[in-house]
Amino acid sequence: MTDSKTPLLDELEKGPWPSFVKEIKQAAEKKPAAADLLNQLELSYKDRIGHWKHGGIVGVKGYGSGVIGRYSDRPDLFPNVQAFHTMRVNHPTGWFYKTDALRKLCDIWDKHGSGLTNLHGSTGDAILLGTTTEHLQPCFDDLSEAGFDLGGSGSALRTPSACVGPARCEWACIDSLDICYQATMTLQDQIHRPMFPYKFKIKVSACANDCVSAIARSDLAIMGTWKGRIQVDPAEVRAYADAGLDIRGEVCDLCPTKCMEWSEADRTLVIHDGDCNRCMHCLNVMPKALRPGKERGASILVGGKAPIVQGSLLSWVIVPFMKLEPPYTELFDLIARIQDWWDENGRSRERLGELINRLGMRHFLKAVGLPAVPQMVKHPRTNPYVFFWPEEIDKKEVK
Amino acid sequence: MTDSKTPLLDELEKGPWPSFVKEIKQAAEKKPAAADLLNQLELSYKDRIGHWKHGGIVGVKGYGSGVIGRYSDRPDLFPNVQAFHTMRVNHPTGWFYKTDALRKLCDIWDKHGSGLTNLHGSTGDAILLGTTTEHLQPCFDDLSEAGFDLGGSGSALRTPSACVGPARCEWACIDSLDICYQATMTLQDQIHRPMFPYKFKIKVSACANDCVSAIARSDLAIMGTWKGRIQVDPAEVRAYADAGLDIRGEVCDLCPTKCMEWSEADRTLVIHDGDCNRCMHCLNVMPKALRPGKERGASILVGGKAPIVQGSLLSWVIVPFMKLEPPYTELFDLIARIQDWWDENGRSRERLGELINRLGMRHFLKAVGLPAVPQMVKHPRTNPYVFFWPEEIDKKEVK
Amino acid sequence: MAKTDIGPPDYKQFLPPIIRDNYGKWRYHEIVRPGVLKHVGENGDVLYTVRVASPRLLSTDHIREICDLAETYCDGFLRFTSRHNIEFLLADEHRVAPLIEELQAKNYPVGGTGHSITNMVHTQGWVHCHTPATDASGPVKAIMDELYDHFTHMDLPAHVRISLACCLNMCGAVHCSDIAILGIHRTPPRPDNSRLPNVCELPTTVASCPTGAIRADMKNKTVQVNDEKCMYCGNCYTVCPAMPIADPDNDGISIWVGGKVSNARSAPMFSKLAIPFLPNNPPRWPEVVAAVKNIVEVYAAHARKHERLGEWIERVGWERFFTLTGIAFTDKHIDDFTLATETFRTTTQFKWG
Amino acid sequence: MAKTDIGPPDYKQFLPPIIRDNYGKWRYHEIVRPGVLKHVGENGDVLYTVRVASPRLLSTDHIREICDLAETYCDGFLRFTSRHNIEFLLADEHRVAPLIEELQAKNYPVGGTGHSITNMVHTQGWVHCHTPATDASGPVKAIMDELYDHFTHMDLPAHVRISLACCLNMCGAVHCSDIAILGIHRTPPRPDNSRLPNVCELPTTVASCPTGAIRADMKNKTVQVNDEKCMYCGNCYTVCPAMPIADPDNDGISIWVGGKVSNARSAPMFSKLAIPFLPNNPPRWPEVVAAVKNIVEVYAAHARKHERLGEWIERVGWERFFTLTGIAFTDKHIDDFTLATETFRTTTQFKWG
Amino acid sequence: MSAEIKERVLAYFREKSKGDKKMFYIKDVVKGLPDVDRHAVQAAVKELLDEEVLKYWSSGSTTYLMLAENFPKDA
Ligand code: SRM
Ligand code: SRM
Ligand code: SRM
Ligand code: SRM
Ligand code: SF4
Ligand code: SF4
Ligand code: SF4
Ligand code: SF4
Ligand code: SF4
Ligand code: SF4
Ligand code: SF4
Ligand code: SF4
Repeated sequence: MTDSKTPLLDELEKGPWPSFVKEIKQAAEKKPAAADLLNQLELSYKDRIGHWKHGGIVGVKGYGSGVIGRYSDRPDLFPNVQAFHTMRVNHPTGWFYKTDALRKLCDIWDKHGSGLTNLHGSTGDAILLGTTTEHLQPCFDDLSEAGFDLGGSGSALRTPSACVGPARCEWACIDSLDICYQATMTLQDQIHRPMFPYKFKIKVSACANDCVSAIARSDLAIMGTWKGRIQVDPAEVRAYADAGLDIRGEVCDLCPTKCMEWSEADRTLVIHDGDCNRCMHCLNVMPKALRPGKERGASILVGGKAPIVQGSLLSWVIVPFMKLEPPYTELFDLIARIQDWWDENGRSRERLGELINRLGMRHFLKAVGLPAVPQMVKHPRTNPYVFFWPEEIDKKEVK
Repeated sequence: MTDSKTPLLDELEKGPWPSFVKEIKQAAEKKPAAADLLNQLELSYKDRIGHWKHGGIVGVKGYGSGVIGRYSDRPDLFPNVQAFHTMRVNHPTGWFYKTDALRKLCDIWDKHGSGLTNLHGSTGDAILLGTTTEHLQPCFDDLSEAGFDLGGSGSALRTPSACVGPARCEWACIDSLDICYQATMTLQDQIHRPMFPYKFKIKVSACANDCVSAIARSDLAIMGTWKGRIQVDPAEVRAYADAGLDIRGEVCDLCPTKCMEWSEADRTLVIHDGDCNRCMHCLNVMPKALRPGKERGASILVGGKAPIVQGSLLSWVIVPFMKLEPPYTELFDLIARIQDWWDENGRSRERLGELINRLGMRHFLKAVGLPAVPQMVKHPRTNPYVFFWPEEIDKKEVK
Repeated sequence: MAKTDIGPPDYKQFLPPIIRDNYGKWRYHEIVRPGVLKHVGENGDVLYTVRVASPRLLSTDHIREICDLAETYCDGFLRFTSRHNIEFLLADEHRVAPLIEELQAKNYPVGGTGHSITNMVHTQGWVHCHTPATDASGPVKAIMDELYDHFTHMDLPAHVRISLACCLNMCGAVHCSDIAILGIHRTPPRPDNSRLPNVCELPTTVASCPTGAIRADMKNKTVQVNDEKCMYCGNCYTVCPAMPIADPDNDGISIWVGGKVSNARSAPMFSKLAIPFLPNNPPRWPEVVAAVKNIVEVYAAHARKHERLGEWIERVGWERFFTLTGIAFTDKHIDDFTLATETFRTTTQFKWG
Repeated sequence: MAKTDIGPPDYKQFLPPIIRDNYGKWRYHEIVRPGVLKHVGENGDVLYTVRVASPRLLSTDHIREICDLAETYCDGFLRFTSRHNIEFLLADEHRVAPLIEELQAKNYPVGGTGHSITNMVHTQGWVHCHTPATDASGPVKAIMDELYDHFTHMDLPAHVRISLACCLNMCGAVHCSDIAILGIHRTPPRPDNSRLPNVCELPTTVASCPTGAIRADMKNKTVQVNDEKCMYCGNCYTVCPAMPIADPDNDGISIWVGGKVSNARSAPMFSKLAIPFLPNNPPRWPEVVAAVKNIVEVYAAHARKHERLGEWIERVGWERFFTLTGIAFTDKHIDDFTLATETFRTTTQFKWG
Repeated sequence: MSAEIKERVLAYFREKSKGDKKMFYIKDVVKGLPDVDRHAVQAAVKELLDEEVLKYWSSGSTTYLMLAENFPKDA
């Protein structure tokens, strides 16, 4: 151990959590690039600073995205990572794999790249971590052959993602996987040929638990919900109570709208559904007893993003409820109108949320043809700086 | 009625609420200015528009404030209100009067003005409504003679005001009246000789019920509060319960921190004072049983204002607790430091709150010498745009 | 020469003896009946306060009548409240009933305490100011006539504080009222290019605009207004008289709800837009009166005891507020000023209506 | 030539038969033990999911090992989660225990379900990005080693989601995490006047600055940074490589708490600043690890069941959070960006600590 | 029609690339042809990209367009 060339990183092989250092070392056994990555990383650990230069690169032929260029700032020391680009491979929706497909990915990456990956990137892509410029096109060709395609990067639609939804979740109010997959397939051009002012992200969660963080991490969030009454199975409610669940304390008292009443005497649960805001809490605690209502659809929200430039935004409700059934025409039409308005009015590097903020929600709503509804706001405005449309004003000439 | 010259205003003599039209008519019996005010107002009611021109006038000799100039835009029709200035008379703290003083004010105003007043203006002054330029100085002389002085206007300290406090309220935690009076007397110069970037308002409420709206309507709000335990008289608590008060429902459940427990069995009330945020609700409902804790003082807040220019602000906590006993040196020193910083850095027509917002709370706190404490915020910042002071940075030269 | 800087008369000389004796030593109070407070001192002393409404705009003769009353029943001691009511202060319980009798005979409304609607804080309007978008005293009178019974009865879930300001300067401090009546303009100012160069400072005028709608036209020493960016606040007119903004056909009243000042239970809150525009319809502003009444009634029917208007709305949700009141929600309710994003709904937690 | 725009493989071909059969027809689930989910279909079918931790940065050989496991126990079906864990999908209950046995033998942590600490969403750091203020994988490894037992045990009041982003771009989307680790710079960028004119666009560079700290120096075709206005966000460097900002001695980590994404009970919330700066101390960032652990422990000791970190803090108050954790409150915790005033305390409702 | 737009797009790039600046946002290009519909400009640009007359250049976060001849070797 004492004569290791990576004494600092070696420390991170210890401990119970799986070690990324072990992964790099494993790849380094076969791949010089991985070995130089390890060495350069050790230098970063010593220097407490990154050693990558600003990237910048073309995509593969015909594409403008899917590749992140990266170059070492010490190619003298680490020639095998002089160029170390990543390829973003669009993951299969829901991150489902059969091993044969995964093995194909591995084989391709052993052939063309460093043998290192991220499963997955935080937008959802399968990240193939580190290759040279020459290998980009051949690697893409092999990927395409194997049935894979690249995801988004740059001023493009980014790889959409979806929660596991109806595949394995009892709460799915929409088919998150199908919606995501259809969007991905329909919007291929937007993913691969960046023509937008900036990035655009779409995420689909099939209920308000939001297991893909759609509300926080996408410009357009599609989130399953329902109308009507929560389906209650009174016998199962009692079964939970019998099993020791404190229904008043753990369910009713934590209901944000306080619309539930548990009567210990009758052992019945009453839900005033008109007050329920479908937060999911009671269903989460008693999945066997409570199920979403029968009329299902999605709320559509826009504007979520990380802080750069004007501060983080959580997405905003713009459509409280939309039925979502294939071919999702209403949804895709709306997305098209939204993107078109953003494309026309957005400045370079201006996300949708920032644009709406700059021009005003009323302009956005008018342009995309949505009515103003109270569900769009936490509360109405507090400042009196109200604009009126010219047509709302009494036209008589003011002298 | 049919041949009244003021058919529209006459409508406002009807109905049970006291009528301002009657007041104007009453004054009009003696005063031509009041008569013309009535007539001009009738025209406004007809035209649906005001008929006053932008004023602007010097105050009385030696003063820069206390008078609001006003001119009719139809002096042709209403010559007696060609000039119709108001004088703002600093009210006796707490708006207490003995009738002899009030009668003196009336006599003076019958002598010099329209015979109309506002008791009081919404900053708190006794407003003498409508006189001519010539009468300003003589009127002031008479007021001074009678023991009255003018209040603030323009870029000055405005007339401070205080809730009735210890004079008639069991909850007063500070002597709102004395503090207000001392501030008014000490800061006479600031009231009368505008030297500030803009207006500055001080209001004092002796508890968090805030009966003078200090938190919403003053640049510097002084609000009484206490430390330690709420004083509970268990017998009186029980008496309220006996009298039918639903202590759990009306008190405990509405306590914002849920720090109260009422045991129906023991008929006792337990308060977890460490969690109490001194909102006043329980004391309001059971004044006979609960009283503020014994260690009393004030929270100091700054920045409140109406919307022009950047939106309304409610005041912000800058000192959670300050003991306030005559001569209030700590308070007046702090006010001086605050005003000095604002005076030095504020732009013209920039209120204190707007300045703090523009330069950052950390600069304000540093300048006035206050430590940052969590009580100052609803929650810590959410954006990562954190400034560090140069002295916090490792000085090693960065190459 | 007159003495300057003497300040207001020392309030202590105006305190009735019972207050001096019990200053800072009150033990509790009760509301004996609407408009009548009974404060009990630690030593058992009892002070009665009788509160009556005032139009605030008072003639000297009327003030003298009030003085007469105070002298007859209160040894000449009285006060005004922070909401312009008059309070008669009595140490002698036996004079309370006779005072009230005379007040009622003279049509002074007695009330405004506890869970009632007290006097409206308001402003100058067409009576004295140069920037109003509506009158102040007129709408106040019309509204309070209609809500009169809520002044004289404590029949509401909690205090309801109604205020009025005749323009966006908000001298009535309507920004934190249960119900706020706010005069608004709806057309941009019209720079008077002939007067403007003489009476206005260009930089100040340009800086006065919250939305940056004003551009200096250096050549002509005047300014230009970008109508699309103007939201008619009138601040430019405050600063520059040559930019009149009043417009009889388009000025009017907006209604705001759910603000509060006290820290009781919930923290202070701003008022929020309920109705963007109602016409100026003097002398009695029927649309405004009806709108305010509707809000009060819906609130009274649905809120729980001690729940201020804004607290009730917070609990049931704004979507419910609009449904129950029948008020239309429009794009104008959605903020588009600098802190707008803070008001957008960033959760799927909402109700259907 | 290779086909373009084929999109990802159709996920349906990767769904195990039991999922195809029960697609959209699941009835409920149970967490059988930490890391093991049991989903029951309307028809009574039962699907087991075994969740294991992953370092996310995976070598192809390791992936092949995972494939081996999936083939042995799951007919080759597996998935990854939105937080980078691996999920083995089993239709056959009898293979669950053997799978877990082999996983444990191979040191795969089984857990991350329910009221546990699951995998950390994180980013590239020094492994691949050009703007990081800290590493990503290293701190994650160090923190998760320490919190390991909370991954394998569901012993917390509620879910705790920890994320890491190595710079303010926040690819780790730490802005809504229970606990967020965020790399920060603390010194302004240093424009390289020789390179800048060639590699950067002046207008874009100037516009990139959130605080307006960058001024174009047209004459020299470069830019100047006003150090007093710069808060080191690094956005200019993203846009203009000739403005390096990394600084070994002053870069480091800030810690944020109380964010959440789900709408369960409370609405989604942003994370708030807890600790403005901790040094970059590789390889194991002991200060950061200790700080995170402290927050988790204080939370675990005080929160109620189902109460997320942010919900707990909201209930007890931020002043109490700082007291209980012993974290120092500084002027840096007070916002000074565009929405700052919204975060100032506009009520006297607060606790002493 | 589309050929004409392509020609003008190309002319735009040639003209604007004379100085130090070689990379442009699609928005710049659209602004450069104010009389042409935005979508038509985008379509023309895509065709030019397919023909490899233009090339994308991406920083990963942001995408630019440039003449193929100006595309940097590696940097
Ligand atoms: C690879 C990845 C991090 C990871 O390790 O998982 C990543 C890596 C980069 N991101 Fe990201 N972002 C990644 C997901 C995100 C996310 C999370 C998400 O999509 O859910 C966010 C926050 C959500 C959002 O978009 O707001 C995110 C917000 C940013 C931002 C800030 C954008 C903003 O509007 O605030 C930038 C900066 C920029 O675009 O200039 C950025 C920029 C970058 C760049 C391209 C660096 C740059 O400044 O040009 C990074 C390249 C790193 C490298 O060398 O590989 N990345 N980036 C993620 C993409 C992998 C994938 O495709 O699956
Ligand atoms: C008389 C009074 C209204 C009333 O009928 O009660 C009043 C009347 C005027 N106010 Fe006010 N303000 C009055 C209390 C207020 C209050 C309430 C308060 O002080 O508690 C406010 C809101 C609190 C605040 O200060 O933020 C208030 C906020 C304004 C503003 C907006 C200031 C801001 O920073 O947003 C202006 C506009 C300005 O200063 O340019 C203003 C300006 C004016 C002017 C001077 C008009 C102008 O634009 O120059 C008005 C003169 C009217 C006249 O002709 O008499 N007045 N003004 C109040 C003063 C009486 C008194 O001295 O007692
Ligand atoms: C006389 C006056 C103070 C003064 O110096 O003039 C006053 C006096 C009292 N107030 Fe007040 N308040 C007075 C204006 C206010 C204001 C300011 C305002 O409305 O502009 C507020 C803040 C209003 C707001 O939140 O928007 C105010 C919020 C309170 C509260 C808190 C109410 C709440 O639940 O939110 C109480 C407590 C209570 O009544 O239970 C209170 C309680 C009281 C008590 C009971 C205090 C006491 O023990 O003597 C007094 C009699 C109240 C009553 O009317 O039933 N007072 N009180 C003011 C009378 C105004 C009027 O004529 O109606
Ligand atoms: C597998 C996964 C979805 C996917 O498509 O990959 C998933 C799956 C489930 N989630 Fe989730 N959630 C997943 C990420 C998330 C996220 C996103 C994130 O953390 O980045 C969230 C939002 C987190 C937040 O609020 O910050 C999320 C918020 C929830 C909640 C709400 C928790 C709450 O009380 O706030 C539930 C309900 C519950 O567990 O009671 C839930 C419940 C579930 C259930 C029980 C749904 C079901 O019936 O099958 C699944 C098992 C949960 C478990 O781990 O105990 N899931 N879940 C993700 C697993 C991530 C991991 O590896 O740990
Ligand atoms: S978001 Fe809802 S439907 Fe989707 S996996 Fe999570 S809990 Fe299930
Ligand atoms: S979903 Fe949420 S709001 Fe609706 S009843 Fe259940 S806990 Fe209450
Ligand atoms: S603010 Fe408090 S102390 Fe002052 S009068 Fe009102 S209730 Fe009493
Ligand atoms: S003062 Fe308010 S917070 Fe304190 S115990 Fe009473 S009701 Fe609760
Ligand atoms: S609110 Fe406006 S119009 Fe009314 S008095 Fe104040 S400044 Fe004048
Ligand atoms: S009215 Fe207000 S918004 Fe319009 S130009 Fe004047 S200052 Fe600007
Ligand atoms: S968070 Fe910053 S440093 Fe980390 S990967 Fe994203 S852009 Fe790069
Ligand atoms: S680091 Fe951020 S704040 Fe500093 S100059 Fe660059 S963009 Fe501006």
